[in-house]
Amino acid sequence: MDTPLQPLAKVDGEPYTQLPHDLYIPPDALEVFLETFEGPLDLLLYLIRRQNLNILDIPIAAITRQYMDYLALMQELRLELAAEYLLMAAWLAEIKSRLLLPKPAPIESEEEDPRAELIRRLQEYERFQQAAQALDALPRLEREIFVASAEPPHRESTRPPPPVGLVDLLNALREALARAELFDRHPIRRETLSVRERMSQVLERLDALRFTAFTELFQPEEGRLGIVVTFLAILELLREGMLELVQSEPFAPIYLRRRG
Amino acid sequence: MPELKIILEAVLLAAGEPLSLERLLGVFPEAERPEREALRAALAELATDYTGRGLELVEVASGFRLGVPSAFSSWVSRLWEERAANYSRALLETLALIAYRQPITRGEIEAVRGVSVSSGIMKTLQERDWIKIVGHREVPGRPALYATTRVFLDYFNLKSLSELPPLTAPRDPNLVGLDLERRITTSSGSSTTRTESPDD
Amino acid sequence: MPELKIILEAVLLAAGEPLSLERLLGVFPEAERPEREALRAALAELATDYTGRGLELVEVASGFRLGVPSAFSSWVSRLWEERAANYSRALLETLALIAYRQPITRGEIEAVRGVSVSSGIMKTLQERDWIKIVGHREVPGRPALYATTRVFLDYFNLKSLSELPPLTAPRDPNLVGLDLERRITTSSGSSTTRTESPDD
Repeated sequence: MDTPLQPLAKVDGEPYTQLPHDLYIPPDALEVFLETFEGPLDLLLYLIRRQNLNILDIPIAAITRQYMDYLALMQELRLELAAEYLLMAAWLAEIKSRLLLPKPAPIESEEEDPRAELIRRLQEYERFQQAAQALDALPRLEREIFVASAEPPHRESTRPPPPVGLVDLLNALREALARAELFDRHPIRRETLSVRERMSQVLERLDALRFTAFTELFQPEEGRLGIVVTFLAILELLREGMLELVQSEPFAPIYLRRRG
Repeated sequence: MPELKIILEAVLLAAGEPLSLERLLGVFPEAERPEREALRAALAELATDYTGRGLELVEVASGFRLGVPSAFSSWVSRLWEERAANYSRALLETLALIAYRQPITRGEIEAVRGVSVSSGIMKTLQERDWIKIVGHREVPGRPALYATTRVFLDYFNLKSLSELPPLTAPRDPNLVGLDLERRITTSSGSSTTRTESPDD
Repeated sequence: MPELKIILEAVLLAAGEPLSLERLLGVFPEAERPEREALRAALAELATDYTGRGLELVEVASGFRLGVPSAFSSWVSRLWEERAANYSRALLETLALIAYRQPITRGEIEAVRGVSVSSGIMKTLQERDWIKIVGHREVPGRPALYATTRVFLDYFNLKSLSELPPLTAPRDPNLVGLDLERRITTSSGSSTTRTESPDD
């Protein structure tokens, strides 16, 4: 793959499209070039490609030397050398030294080739360099393809009626009723009937010996409120164990008497 | 090389704004630049091509422009339709009271809600065809009695009013309102609901 | 009423952006709403109508869009001075990693590229609405996980990520064996798998 770096620079007015094979390039021309590397992996890939080498078969010693030369050059040019470049230099040196070590004993032969990790990373990075190029080559909006549009006609202002859910309806009613309750309560009036008072009245009417029909305790002329209060009074008396309630069978009349 | 009118079509579609004759000429490299007359003729051809289609070529002050004919405005407008605003609480409460308590007069609705019901709300509900007047209460003033319509049932996917979700009673059934009061004493149906209330 | 495909043509041209089937259906009042199948058929007809014309119907990630085919780009691009943005290698590599390896953290991008990713690039990609944060990796620091968006696909005329150009395989699947060297006799298959995808 050709790096999209060309033309590299102009040296004495001469455009350089190819790096000279030896490393010596006039420093000011190189500066532009070196700054365009995307990092140590990019630089290494460049060095490998420049010599038409197979990534799988990089001569570590030679590549390391070239890398170091470039680094030295970059330092000479006082380029801001990112830590990543120096880290890579250290790594290359380490690989080189491990390759120089005596042949491993059979037992240790499971050990990876020291270059394996470097090669893996170079290959992985190369794949994404290619992917980036492929992506860039895709037709894209505003470059090869354009959205086709035509002036929209004058708009009619349409506004759809709001949607309503059944639950909304139910909630609205609940709220209205709850408020109605507040409204009705607000007129302050003396409570005409208190449950306590009615409890006493009920007890008065009941006998400890004789049963009284449940229905007799209610006075229709008192209205709903009266009936409710009487009912509550009876419940309260039952709860307090002051009444006894009898019903012979389901739906049969209910009778009450006072507990002795 | 594509036909002249086709290139012009592509350029006008991509531009999305009116293009003067000069700008149209400018998209051709000098060697291939057509005569103004040829350009005009091609544009006229294009205009004819668009008969019966969803676009038209219009000449405006600043040049030529492709547009969507106004005949399509109802469909196009719906593309950007504003999201429906929500109904006010007042409207929903009114509708709910009519649904659950029909037939009901406006005065009765007001009695429960504690505030007057605006004419706008009643109008909106009638325009949406959700409520209608079904009669008049025989009291002084003969107020209209409102009820919900079939459209209302259809909208809420109900076969009949009996499918409305049951309303659990407020704490004190005594206080629900005039209309309710009247019913409770007569019908047992609504008081059944009342007894479900756990608070009593 | 105009033919269905003509209405769609008008709507798509007026929209100037991809429209999903749902949005297309939405431009018809309920009573006149076509079936999805009829809509699809009309769209297919439209696409055929455009053969040899200056526009084409494309299905991208967010729906259907009318576009000017790339065959016309030389004329169209002369409309504007240098409008096409060129992106740096660093940006494209970062975008490629996010596209092919999503969801991916910034650290993982940096691990492949061997250099740190500038904040400017991430910001540009996010501002263009091409990438977004889709979550966080549950490791110390909870780094953000990036993924591409529909806008990214739309921009590159793609319907889904599967339409991205295939990622080239590493040149030699057995690379770590380094048989070439014959220095080491083992074939360590385990490390081969590592090269496939660090995210799996």
